[in-house]
Amino acid sequence: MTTATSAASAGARREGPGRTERPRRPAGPAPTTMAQAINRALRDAMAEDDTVHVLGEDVGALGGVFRVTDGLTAEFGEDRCTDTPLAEAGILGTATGMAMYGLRPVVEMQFDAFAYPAFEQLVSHVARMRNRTRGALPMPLTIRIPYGGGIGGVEHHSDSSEAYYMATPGLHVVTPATVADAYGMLRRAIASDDPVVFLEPKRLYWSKETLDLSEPPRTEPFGRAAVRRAGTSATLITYGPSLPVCLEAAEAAREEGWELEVLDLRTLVPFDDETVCAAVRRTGRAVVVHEATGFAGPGAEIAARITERCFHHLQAPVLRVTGFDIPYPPPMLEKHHLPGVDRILDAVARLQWESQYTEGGTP
Amino acid sequence: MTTATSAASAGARREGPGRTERPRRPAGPAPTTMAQAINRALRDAMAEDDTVHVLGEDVGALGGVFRVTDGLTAEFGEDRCTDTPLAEAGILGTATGMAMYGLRPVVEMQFDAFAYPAFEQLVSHVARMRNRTRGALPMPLTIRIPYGGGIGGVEHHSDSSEAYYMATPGLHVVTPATVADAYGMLRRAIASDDPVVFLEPKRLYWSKETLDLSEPPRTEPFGRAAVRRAGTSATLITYGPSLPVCLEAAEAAREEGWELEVLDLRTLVPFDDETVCAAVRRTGRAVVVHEATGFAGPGAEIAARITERCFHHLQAPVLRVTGFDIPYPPPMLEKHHLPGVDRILDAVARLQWESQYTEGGTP
Amino acid sequence: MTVLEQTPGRDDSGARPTPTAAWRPRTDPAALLPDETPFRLLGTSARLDKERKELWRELYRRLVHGRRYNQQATALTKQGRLAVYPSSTGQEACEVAAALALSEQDWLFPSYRDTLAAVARGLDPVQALTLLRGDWHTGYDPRETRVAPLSTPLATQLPHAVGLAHAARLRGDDVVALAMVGDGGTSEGDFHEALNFAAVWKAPVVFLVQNNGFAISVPLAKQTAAPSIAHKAVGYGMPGRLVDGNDAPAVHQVLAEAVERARSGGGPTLVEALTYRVEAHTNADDATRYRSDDEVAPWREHDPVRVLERELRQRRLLTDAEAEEAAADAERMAARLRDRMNAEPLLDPRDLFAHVYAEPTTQLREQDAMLRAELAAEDEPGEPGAAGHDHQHDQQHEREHQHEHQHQDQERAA
Amino acid sequence: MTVLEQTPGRDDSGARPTPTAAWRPRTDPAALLPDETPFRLLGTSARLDKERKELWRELYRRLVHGRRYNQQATALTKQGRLAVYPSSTGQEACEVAAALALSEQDWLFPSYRDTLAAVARGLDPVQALTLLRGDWHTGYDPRETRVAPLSTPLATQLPHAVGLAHAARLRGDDVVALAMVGDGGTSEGDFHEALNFAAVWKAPVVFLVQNNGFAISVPLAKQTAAPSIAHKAVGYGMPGRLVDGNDAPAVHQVLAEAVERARSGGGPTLVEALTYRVEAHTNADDATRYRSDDEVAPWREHDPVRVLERELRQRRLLTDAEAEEAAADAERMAARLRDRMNAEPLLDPRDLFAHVYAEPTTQLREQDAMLRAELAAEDEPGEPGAAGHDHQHDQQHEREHQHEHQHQDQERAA
Ligand SMILES: Cc1ncc(C[n+]2csc(CCOP(=O)(O)OP(=O)(O)O)c2C)c(N)n1
Ligand SMILES: Cc1ncc(C[n+]2csc(CCOP(=O)(O)OP(=O)(O)O)c2C)c(N)n1
Ligand SMILES: [Mg+2]
Ligand SMILES: [Mg+2]
Repeated sequence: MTTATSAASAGARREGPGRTERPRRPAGPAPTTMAQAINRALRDAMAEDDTVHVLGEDVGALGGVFRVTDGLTAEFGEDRCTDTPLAEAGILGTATGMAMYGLRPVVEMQFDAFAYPAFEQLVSHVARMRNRTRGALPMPLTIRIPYGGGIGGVEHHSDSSEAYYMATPGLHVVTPATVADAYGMLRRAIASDDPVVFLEPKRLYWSKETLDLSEPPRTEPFGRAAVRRAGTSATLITYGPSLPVCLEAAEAAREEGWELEVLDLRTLVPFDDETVCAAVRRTGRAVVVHEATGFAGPGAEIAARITERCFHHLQAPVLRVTGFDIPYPPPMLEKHHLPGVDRILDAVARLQWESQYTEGGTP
Repeated sequence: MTTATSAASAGARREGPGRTERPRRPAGPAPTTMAQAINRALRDAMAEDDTVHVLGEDVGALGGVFRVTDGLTAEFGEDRCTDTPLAEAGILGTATGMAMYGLRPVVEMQFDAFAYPAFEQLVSHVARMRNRTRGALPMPLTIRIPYGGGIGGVEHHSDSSEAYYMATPGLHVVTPATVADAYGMLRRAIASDDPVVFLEPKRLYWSKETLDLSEPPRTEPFGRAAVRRAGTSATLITYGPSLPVCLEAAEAAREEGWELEVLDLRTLVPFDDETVCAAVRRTGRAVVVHEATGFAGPGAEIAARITERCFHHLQAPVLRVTGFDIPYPPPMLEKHHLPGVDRILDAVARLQWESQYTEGGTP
Repeated sequence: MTVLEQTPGRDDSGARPTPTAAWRPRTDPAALLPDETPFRLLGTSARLDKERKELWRELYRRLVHGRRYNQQATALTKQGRLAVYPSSTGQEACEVAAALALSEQDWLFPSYRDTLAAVARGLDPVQALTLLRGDWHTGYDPRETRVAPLSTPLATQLPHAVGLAHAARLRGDDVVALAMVGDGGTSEGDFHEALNFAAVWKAPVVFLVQNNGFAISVPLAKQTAAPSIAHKAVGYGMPGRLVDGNDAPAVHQVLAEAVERARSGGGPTLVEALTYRVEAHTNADDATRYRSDDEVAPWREHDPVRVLERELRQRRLLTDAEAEEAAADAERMAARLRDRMNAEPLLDPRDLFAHVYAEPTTQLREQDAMLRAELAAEDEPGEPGAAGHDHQHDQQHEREHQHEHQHQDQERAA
Repeated sequence: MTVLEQTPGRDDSGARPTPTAAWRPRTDPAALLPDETPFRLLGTSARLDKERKELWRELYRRLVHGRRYNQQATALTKQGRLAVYPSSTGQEACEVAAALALSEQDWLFPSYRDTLAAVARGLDPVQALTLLRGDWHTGYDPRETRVAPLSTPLATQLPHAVGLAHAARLRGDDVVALAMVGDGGTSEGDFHEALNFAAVWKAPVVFLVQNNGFAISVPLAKQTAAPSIAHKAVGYGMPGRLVDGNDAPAVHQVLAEAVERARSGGGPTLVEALTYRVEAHTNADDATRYRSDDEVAPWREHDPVRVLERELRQRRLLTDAEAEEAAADAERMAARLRDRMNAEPLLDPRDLFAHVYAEPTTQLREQDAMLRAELAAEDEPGEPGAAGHDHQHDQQHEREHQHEHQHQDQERAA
């Protein structure tokens, strides 16, 4: 092979067994944004496993429009982190072929709504490849999608599309709400032999935590929710971009005399029935909070399955605080659409507290 | 314009105002299949309104793979019923442009899974066009999609994809379960100024009813569920292909001493909260039945909103009998996947009948 | 166009008909291929009649206007008056020529970068910028203005243009649609499907690809290996034309010919205009990450306004006074635009629900009522609890604003 | 391939560099255009060396085998042993040549119509037919056989082929991917995106379009207005080749050259094979609705098996005995296939859950347990209530079966 392209490939290709030299890490704890943590997770995964390839629009020299892939092409070469032609079905379709050959592609969709052109490849192939071949063709593919609103983006840049992916068997659907999880869950996603839709809350990209990435945080397997705040009055169930809002609401609720528990689902598929049900059985009241539209949204499944499993522990129906059932609004109106502290507290207030006293207190 | 194509168009084009000559109808009642009723609805709509255009793959000479568009090209010409190139995004995208110009396109997607390539056009444009232009560009577009399983189809020919459409604000999502509704609801869909996803249950295409189409059945506006069977013990809530299964289950349930009410939702968006809640309040127990996969499926929304609205009337949680959370199985295994009479009766049996006696009977 | 099923031909030996002999090219590919060098008028010895002279002078005035518009819009992003602006600086010849090539009744299908084309067509700039200002998705009535909504999802507007043009033709109306897309957008499946439908239907459409060398950071060489984008036309059976996109008279002529061809039933044309995105992708982009100033420099030389001005002066078609008047006129437009954009737009939150459906569903009515109640409660300062919540609310907004300011290099649009 | 940003050229006057002069065609389009007439070997005076002679004889035996396979599979649909069969009768030359053009380590990406290509590659026919039999989606191990799953969603397999070939090249492996698609499939966006990625990446892929004149009922003239499908290649910067798809040696040669080109780093090729779908789309289709027998007749003459046999006999490369032996061999294959397909496949309902994820989720484990309980209850005839339910169950199935039989003209697959 004598073409320019393949010469470049050869340069970046592993010469033999062994590991690519590891990027130097800052020793010890340091303030890290979620975008940086994701970048680090990609770098570490690429360094440890030379079958990990990053593909997408502008992921190379630019480092992605959110700078999440910053430096990867410089470090690993264009064949490992590749600026593709501008075609999402093509990106996911070729990544599927790469996964069929045994690579672990990590695909970036530039924004939520720009993943829709790849919908057929996702639903008809990626999600089903393992199943249709009885396990012969696993799909160790990660699809990173920046999602959600709150950043003042114009049309088509703020969709919360998780319901589509949740309704597609064969996919894992996960979304970090903390910087540590962003790192740990992405590492897990890339290591998974199944396709993972990895939803990155855009408006948390610049949230900061102090992390020690020289000792990468260990994460549990997918399917474990985390209690982010203890509380006894009621449980707020949320994920991704709405976690900080729920924590804030829980603080505010103390003024009203409520101690709210806050649960971060972390993975929507698989779903952690155990942790969720245990929490709801403890408090007897629950509110699901997310940005996505409510009708047939993620909260529908969450509320339905809680009710199926914890019916007699519920003092009130599980309520939902979600985006309205409308196309995502223009930036100047988005504040009215997004679930905020007020709406969460209003919902908590509607959890039939009177009946508690007449019918006999929380368990 | 002197090309062959445009000559053909000119021939089929309306010469002046007035109506295309009406096809002769059989006078009086006659046995009619659902496929025939849909065909008749298309013909009648095209005859009454020359802005109605049918587009799709094989809708012309072949009359569609299910023969639903049989005879339309012969009667109205190729410009009114058009065999398009094979590209679903192109079909829906050009239909969108036609609707922008004021036509009423009726698009056929050949099978459920083959609507996925058009997903971006549907979600990012069709569903939002009216909203993004503050009403200046309505989308009087009907998207017919044969859906569901039970016909022995190979991979990708049996998906129940309604959850995707329900989760997309701006679309109406409707699905007939009876022959009369197939006619009446399609007429309404075509007359609607909003985009309607019209889901046709494949396995009911050959179900028959005796209809008098010389007096076309009047239908109510979208958003009205129908009680298909009266009953007092519990309510089965269903739609489309699962209606006959539910009716059969209700018959079988009499042996066990249950009188089941059966509700046909007919339109999933908008949702008929009033009828559904009234029914559930009457019986105090409900089971939602559909073919689509359960997790984040249509039943999740239905169960969640019933619980929100009728919590204190419920003697048991709303249960769901649905397809498993798996890619649609191969034909020889589909019987194990589809909700059948047994599974419905099992669910009814789990509606906590004992508690009825200890906590105080059905209302 | 002969089609295989009608004309079984003869095989090599001439002895007996075989079907494959019928499969000759169904149209002559030679006629569809673009010329090897882009079409140009500036710098050539083209003779100008009176009408042409007036056209070139008109193009000049509009280019000056367009350039000033681009500068003003960019300035408005710095003042926070626009959420984002994808500038067409350096591409004004394409934008202006596209608008001028169309008649009143024709339709324009712009992308996010083409607000200038809309403005050159006569749209109120404030309305054209509504999307990018962030107060609503589309600021004008597409039917009234015959300008489709600015399309953000790439290439998705192309099938719309085909469908609309096809519909108009079926109705016997004289309407041509001109659809604009970037070089990057040609990689999308929708580009392919739209061109194919257009050619099969002989729809009166013109596709204008502004090849400005980049899709955000990705250069053309990573986008396609084709000899040129115009060469894609032959694969659909339509002619491809290549034009110097910074030569306004040339772009205008090529587009006018393509529009005329479409209007007279000749079917669609693919036009590739070779130009360059002189600014970053948007104000939020940082172009230094992927290209050097050296690369941009020659394009600043081959600037569409400059090259036209130079030529007009050489040909003695432009006086100093006229140039000054054009500049002054542009300045007035800019000042007006600035003033109007400085006024806070009037927003009604209930618009959220007003246009989702022709008639709002029960569900939306409930949600509308909820929002109304919330807004009413906020307006009543005495309402117990509301103050506390408002406080939280404000804090939250403040935090979000900080995020935005800290991270201006984020990509917020298109 | 020169790219614009590196070579600002000179303008017409030669006086000063301008960027547009740099935009010359980046590859020579002439080299990419297909010949005007399809490439053929049969009926020409092509000289055959020993190896070629053996190849032609081998092709013949495989065509005979392939034809018999098609007939047998169609017969199996009538006996209800296959859910559906999209026959490649009349297209055997393409199917067989595709298989033979590949080396052991190469990958084949077939569509639903290409089980014969898979079988010609050495796949067990029962495994190849698993999808169409309805017992599982894919009946073989794609990695072991290097045959990708049969693709039903049109053109979606093309980007897979590109990705796999690209991956292999990045890993330094000598692997070519050959992807098959129909004329109708070329209208899909995925076709466009796949070819574009392949050309930009110089991936070792060969795209074989079997232009059999129809996409179900839709003739080519409604599918594209292009001079030929092979002409689409130039728009991606890859060569397009046109070949008589019923001339097995010609198809083989064109594909072998394309495979060799891909293998040696020359990048992708688009091959259009002109053939004809002699049978209906599938056994469930009724072709009389959209074409006449007159149209089919010449193609029955230009049959790939016949024309090769005639030529071999003319060239004295085939004896009666050899022809009979080939037929007998095919007959044995058919009998074996029939017998094996008559055996009921062994199905385990719990397979429904086994391969959805590497590890089933808690949710799937619960559902699996539920199904197991149901199946156990069905097996226990004494279980109260179960009998009644089973009865219902049976009734329901019977009704469904009636539907299927009443409506055999329904389209059940592909
Ligand atoms: C379907 C889709 N994918 C991705 C994007 C994000 N995006 C916006 S502009 C852009 C680059 C477009 O390049 P080009 O088509 O050349 O147009 P230009 O911006 O140069 O005018 C990208 C990738 C989008 N808007 N739509
Ligand atoms: C995405 C998609 N749309 C529609 C179909 C339904 N369908 C199956 S085969 C077919 C025609 C295909 O024609 P062509 O590509 O020419 O292949 P051929 O059947 O002639 O081999 C259609 C429309 C499909 N399988 N996939
Ligand atoms: Mg560009
Ligand atoms: Mg075909």
